[in-house]
Amino acid sequence: MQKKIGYYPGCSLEGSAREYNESVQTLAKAFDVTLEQVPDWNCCGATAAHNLNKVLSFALPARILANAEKAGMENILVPCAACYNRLSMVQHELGKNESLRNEVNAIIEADLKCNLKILNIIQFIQMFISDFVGDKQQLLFNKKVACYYGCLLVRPNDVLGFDRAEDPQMMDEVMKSLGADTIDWPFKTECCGAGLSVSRTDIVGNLSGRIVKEAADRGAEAIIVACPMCHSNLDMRRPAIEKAIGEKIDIPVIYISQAIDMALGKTQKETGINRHFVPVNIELKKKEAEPQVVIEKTEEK
Amino acid sequence: METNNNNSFEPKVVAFVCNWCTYAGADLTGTSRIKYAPNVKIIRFPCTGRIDYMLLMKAFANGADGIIVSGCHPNDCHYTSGNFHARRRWMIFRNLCDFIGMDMNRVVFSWVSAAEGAKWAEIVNTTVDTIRQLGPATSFQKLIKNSVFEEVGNE
Amino acid sequence: MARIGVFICHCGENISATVDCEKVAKVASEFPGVAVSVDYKYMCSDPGQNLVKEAIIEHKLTGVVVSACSPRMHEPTFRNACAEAGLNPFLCEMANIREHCSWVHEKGDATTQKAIDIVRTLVEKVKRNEALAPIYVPISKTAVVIGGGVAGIQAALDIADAGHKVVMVEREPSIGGHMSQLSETFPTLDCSQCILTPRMVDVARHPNITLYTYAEIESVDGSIGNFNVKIRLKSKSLDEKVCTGCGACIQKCPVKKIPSEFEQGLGMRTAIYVPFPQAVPNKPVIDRKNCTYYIKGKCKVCEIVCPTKAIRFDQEDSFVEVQAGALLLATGFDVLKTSAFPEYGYGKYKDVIDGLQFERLASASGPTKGEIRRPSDGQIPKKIVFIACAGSRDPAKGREYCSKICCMYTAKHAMLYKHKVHEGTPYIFYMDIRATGKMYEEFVRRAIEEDEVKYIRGRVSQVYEKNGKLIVRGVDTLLMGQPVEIEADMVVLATAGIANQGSEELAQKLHVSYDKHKFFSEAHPKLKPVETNTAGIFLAGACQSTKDIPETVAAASGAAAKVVGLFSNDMLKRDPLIAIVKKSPPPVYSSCTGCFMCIQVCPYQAIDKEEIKDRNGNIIKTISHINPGLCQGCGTCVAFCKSKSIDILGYNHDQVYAEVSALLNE
Amino acid sequence: MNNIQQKTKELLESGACTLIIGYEKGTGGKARPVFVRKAEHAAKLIFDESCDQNIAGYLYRQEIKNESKKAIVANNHTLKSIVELASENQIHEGDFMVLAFTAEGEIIELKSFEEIEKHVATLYHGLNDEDKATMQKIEAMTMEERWGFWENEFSKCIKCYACRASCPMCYCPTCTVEINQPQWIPVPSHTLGNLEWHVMRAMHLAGRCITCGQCAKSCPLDLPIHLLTYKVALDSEQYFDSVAGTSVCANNVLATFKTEDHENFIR
Repeated sequence: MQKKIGYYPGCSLEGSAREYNESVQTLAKAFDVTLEQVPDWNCCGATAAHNLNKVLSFALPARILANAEKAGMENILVPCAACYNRLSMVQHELGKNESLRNEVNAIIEADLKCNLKILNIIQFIQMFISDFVGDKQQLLFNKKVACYYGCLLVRPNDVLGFDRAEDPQMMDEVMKSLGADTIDWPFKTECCGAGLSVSRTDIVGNLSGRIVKEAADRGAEAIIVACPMCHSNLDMRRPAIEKAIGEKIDIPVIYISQAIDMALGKTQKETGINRHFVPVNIELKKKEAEPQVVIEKTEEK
Repeated sequence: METNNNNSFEPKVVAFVCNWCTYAGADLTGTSRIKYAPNVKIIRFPCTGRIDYMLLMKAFANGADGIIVSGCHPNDCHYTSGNFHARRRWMIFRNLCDFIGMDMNRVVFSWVSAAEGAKWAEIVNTTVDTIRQLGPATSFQKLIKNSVFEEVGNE
Repeated sequence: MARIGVFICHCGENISATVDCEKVAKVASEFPGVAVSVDYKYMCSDPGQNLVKEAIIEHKLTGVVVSACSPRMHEPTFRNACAEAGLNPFLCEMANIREHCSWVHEKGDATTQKAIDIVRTLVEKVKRNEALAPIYVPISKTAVVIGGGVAGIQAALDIADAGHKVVMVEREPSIGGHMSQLSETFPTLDCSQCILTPRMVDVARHPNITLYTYAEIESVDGSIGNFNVKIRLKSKSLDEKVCTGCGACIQKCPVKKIPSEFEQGLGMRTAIYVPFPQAVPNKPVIDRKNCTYYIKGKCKVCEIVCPTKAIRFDQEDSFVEVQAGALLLATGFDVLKTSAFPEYGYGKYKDVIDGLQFERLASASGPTKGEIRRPSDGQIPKKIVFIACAGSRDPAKGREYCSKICCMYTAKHAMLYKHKVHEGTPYIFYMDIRATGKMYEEFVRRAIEEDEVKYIRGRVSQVYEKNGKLIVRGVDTLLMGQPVEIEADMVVLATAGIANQGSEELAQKLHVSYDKHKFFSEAHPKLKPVETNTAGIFLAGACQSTKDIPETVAAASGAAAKVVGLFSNDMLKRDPLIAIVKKSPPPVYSSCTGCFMCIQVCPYQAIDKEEIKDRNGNIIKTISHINPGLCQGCGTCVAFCKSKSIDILGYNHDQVYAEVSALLNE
Repeated sequence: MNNIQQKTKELLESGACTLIIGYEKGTGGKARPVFVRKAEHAAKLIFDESCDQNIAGYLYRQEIKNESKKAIVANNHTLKSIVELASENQIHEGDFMVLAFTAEGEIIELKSFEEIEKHVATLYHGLNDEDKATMQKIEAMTMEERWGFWENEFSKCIKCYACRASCPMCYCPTCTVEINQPQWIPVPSHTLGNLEWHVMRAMHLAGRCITCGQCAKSCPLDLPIHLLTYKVALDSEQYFDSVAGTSVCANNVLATFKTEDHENFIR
C-alpha cells in the first residue's frame, strides 16, 4: 500500500542539512511513503521573523499551512525542528485567536482551517516506520548512544504536546528498538547555542561542548539528533567545541533518520553520513534472526 | 435599539443560573473585579434542575437575543443530581429546538463552579460576541411583532 | 395593591463608582407598585437598615428590594431588618448590583441601565413573594469528625468536652495525621510526638468520643441537624476486642519489606502492622494487598503466633450508620511527590527527597533513628541543597498559591541538619522568605546567623546525578543572575502542599464546594472561614488550605465552637424554600395527575403519595405529597411536573416568569 | 372480522363484559370508535387496516373508569399506549379486558400487563416510511429553511387542541395551557404562541410518545406536528435507550439520568 504525506523541508534541508533531507527521502522510500512537497513553499520565518514583526512571523508559516491545506493535505512532515516548532505554534495560535486569523488570512489571501496534523520526524517515524521495520532491518545498532532532543522539539510542551518537556523519551525508544543502548543523561534538552553559531562561535563552543563532553563522559558512541541546528552546532562546530573544552572528542552526531537508514543497511551516500564533519566511523553488527523490535512505552512521570 | 448594524446592536442576554455554583462563581467574578460585557443579566434559581425549558422559550418570546444556562459541574450539584436531570432535559430540548430551526448558537450551556469567576466572565464575553455577530434574534422578533398585532387585534 | 420599597446602596463607592445610584433610585420610583425608592451610602449600616425599617412602617410596605451586594452576602441581614419592622422576611429580596454589575462593568449608561433592569426584575419578583414561616427541625446532637490529624483531634476534644457526642472517622489504622510524622516543630523545636500523643490518647479515652480508624465515609445524606452518615469500617482482619496489641504477630510476619507509609517509603513495615509505635489504637491491621495469605492463600503465621486468637482472615468490611447534626471536615493535606518534578529527575534519584521524608530522617523514631543519612547509600551528606517553593507559586506547575508552611520548615530542616551534622553545609534556594508568625522571623534569622545556613535567592533549573553527586544548577538573583552549580549529596524539595487524595470524591459525597486545587472552600474567606457553603458542614485545618500547626489548631477550635453553637439549640430553624404540591378546591382537589414521576426525580426521597378522601373515608384521588422536613428545595420536580402542579416557594412559577419578562421588557 | 364480532358477542351475552370499546365503520373509508353495550350490537364492531386510531385514551376517562366490566379492542398503538399509561399510574391492571390480534389476524385476550408487554415486544417500533422520509427531508434542510417550514406550519394552527384531546398521553385534568398565572401559553392563536405550545407539547411527551401519530391525524389543518414528538422520541431512544410503551415499570427518560450521559455542547 502506498502511503502519502505532505512534506515541508524548509531551507536547512535544502542547504546545510541536505544530508538530513537525503536520509528522510531514503527512509520514506524504504517504507513506501510518498513525500509530497507543499506547493510553492516559503521560509517559515525561523527565529528571525518573530523578533522583527509579529504579524509577519504568523503570516509566513500561515502561508505554508494554507498551501498545504489547499493541496488537500491532512498530515505534513516537517523534519526541521525549528520549522516544526514555528508551524505548530502558528497553527495553534491562529486556531484559537479568530481576529488574528482573520488578519493573517487577509494578508496571505487564504482561508485557514488550522486543522493540519503537523508531524516532527519522530512522530513520522512512529506513525509510518516503527511498526514496519521488522525484517527490513539488516544491521543491529549495537551502540551506546545519547539521544539529544534540543529545545524546539518539546517546547512549549502544552502547545506541541510531544513527549515530556524534561527528559523526553521518544527518540530513545526508537533507538532502543533498533538495538541501541541509550544513556540516561541530563542534557537532553540543554541549549546548544543555536543561532550564536554564526556570531559567537565561542559561546556555542562552550554550550555545545558541555553537551558533547557529557555524552562522551557517560560512554556514548554517537549522539542522535533531530534538528539541523543542533546537528551543525555539535558536528560542524566541533573545532570550536574542542577549543572550549580543551579536549578532543570524536563521537559522531547522527540524525535519527540516518540511524534508521544505517540499520536498514543503506549506503553512506543514501544516508548522507558522508557529508558530516565528524566522520561516522560506526560499524554495525549483522542482525541475528528474530531481533527485538519491541518498542517499550515508558510510563509518563 | 435593535438594528442590523452590528456596531450599535447591543444583544440582550438572559442568564439562568443556579444559586450554588454559577451564581456564586459570578459573585467571584465581581469580587475579583474581572470585567465583562453588561449585556447579560442573571436570574437566580436554586438549581439547574429547577430551570424550566418554557422559561427559555419565554425569554425568546420576550425579545432575548441569547440565553446562558449555567450550573454546577457534574458531580458537584449542591442537591446531588439536579444538574444531571437538567443535562438530559437540555439534550432533548436543544435537539428539538434545532429541529424547528431555532439557532442553538444563541443558547449557551455551561458548567461554572463557585471557583470559576474567570470562566464566567469568559462565557459571558464569548456569548455576547457570538450573538453580536449573529445579530438580533430576528426570527423571534418577527413573531413577537405579529403576536402583539394579533393580541391587540383580538381585544 | 403592592407597595414596594426600593433601597439602592452605594456601598461606599463600590457601587456608585460605576452606577448612577440616584438615577437608579429615581427610575425605580416610577416602577408600577413602587411606593418608595431611595439611595443611601451604606445600606447595611445601622442607619441604612433603619431607613428600610422606617420606610416599611411609614409606607406600609408589602415588599422590599434592597439593591446592593450579592444576596449570598447580606440577604440574612436585610431579611432580619424587615422582620424587626414587622414585615415578613421572605417579602424582602436583594438585587445584586455590586458583584453582578458595578464591579464587573465600566462606568457608563449601560452599567446604570443594567442596574435599573436588575432592580425592575426583583421588584416584579417581590410583588409575587409570599409571606412564609420558617420550618423547625430537631437536631441530632452528634458531630462526625472526618479525619484524625491534629485538626480533627482538637475539634473532637473541644466538642466532646462541651458535652456532645463525637464520632471520629480516620482512614488510616491510627489517628495522628501528618503531625505525628514530624520531627521537631518550628519555631520552638519541641518534639512533635511529645505534644501530640497525649492528645491522641485523650481522644481514645474520652467517654463522648467514638473512634473508628481504618474507616471511610461511604455516603452522606440528609442535611444540617439530621445528616445520615454511613461509615465503612474497612476490615482489619482482626477482632479488636480480643487483640491486646502485644505485637507478636508483627514480629513474626514474614513479609517485612513493604515501604512504610508512615516513614514515607524510607522505612519498611510488615504486612500486619501498626503504622508507628505510639499509634492509637495500638492494634495492628492486615494490609491485604501485601499479605502472603491473601495473595497466595497460605501463611497464617500471625494467626498461629497470636496468643489471644484475635486474627480474623474472613472478616469483611462492615458499616455503621450515624445520625449526626453536624459534620466537621479535617482531612488534612498531602505533599507533592518528587516524581512530579521532571527537572529534578522525575523522582528517579533516591537522594532527592521531599520535606516530609526529611522529617522522618530527622525524627528520633524514624528509619535512621534521627541521624541524617541519605537514602541511597546511608552516607551522611556533607552538603544538602534545600529547594523551597518546589511546585508552589508556580503557575507552570498549575499551583500559583503559596504553600505557606515551607519557608518555615525548610529553615527548620536546615537547622536540624546543622545541629546533627556540624561540618555539613546546608543551602536553601528560595524566592522570598515568608516568616509571618509569632517568633517566626526570629527563627529564620537564627538559622541564617547562628547556624550559618546559606540562603540563595533564586530558582533551581535542574538537578542531575553525576559521579554519585547531585549537581544542582540554579541562579543567584542577588548576584546579578549569576548561574550557580552546587555538587550536593542530597536535595530536599519543599514540595507544594496539595489537597489530600480523595478530597474531591469526599466533597462530592458531602456536596461541599472545593476550589480548583481540590481544597475545600470556606463559605466566606473572611467572615466564615470554618464554614462550608453547605449548612452544618464545617472545616478545620489543612483540608481548606495548607496551614501550620498553630493555625490548624485555631481553626479546629473555631469549627468546634460553631458545632457547639449549633448544638446549643434543640430545634433548627430552616428557610421554608421548599417544593409543594398545589391544592385546589373540590372537585379537582389538585391538578396533580398522580403519575408519580416526580418521585423518580427527587434526590431526597422527599416525595410520597397522599390519598385525598371524602367525608366517608373513600379515596377520591391519590396525588403526590412533599415532605417539608426532607425537601431541600432544589426544584427539579418543579421543572419536571408537566401539569405544573408542583411549585417551589421562593422561586415559584409566577415569580420566575415575571422575572424573565421584567428583565427583557423595559 | 367475524371472530371479533363472535368474541365480543359472547362476552356481552355472558355478562363478562358490559361495555366493549372498539371500532365501527365510519364515513370516507375510515373507522371510528364505538361503544357497544348490547350483544346484538356486536355486529357493528370491525377490526381491519382502517382501525388505526389510538383509543387508549378512553380507558382513563372518569365516565368509563366507573364501569366495572369493560373490554377494549386494541390495535398496536393502543397497546403501547396502555403500557405507557400503566407505567404512569393512570390505568391499573384488571380494570379492563384487552382484546388484541395476532399477526395472522387471530383475536386474543391479553390477560395481564406482562402479556401486553410481551405482545408489544413483538411489534415494530420505528416510524413508517413516509414519516422517515419527511424527517430526513427536514433534517437535511438548513436552519433557516427549517425555521421557515415550521413557521409556516405553526402560522396555520388554530389552537383547537385536537392534538391534545386525541393523544392518550395528554391526560392532565388541568393542562398547562389552562393555567393563567402565569400565562404559559398565550390564548390567541398567533405563530409565536403556537410555536410555544407545540414545543411544550413535544417536551411533555419526551419518553412518552409511542409514535402513533394520532395528533397529526386529528389535526384539522393537517399539520405534521407528530414529527415534533417523534423527534423527541427518536432522541430519547438514541441517547438514552428509552422507548416509550415497552415497559410498565420503566422510569421516564427525563425523570432519570446517568452520570455518564454524554453531551457535546455544555462548556
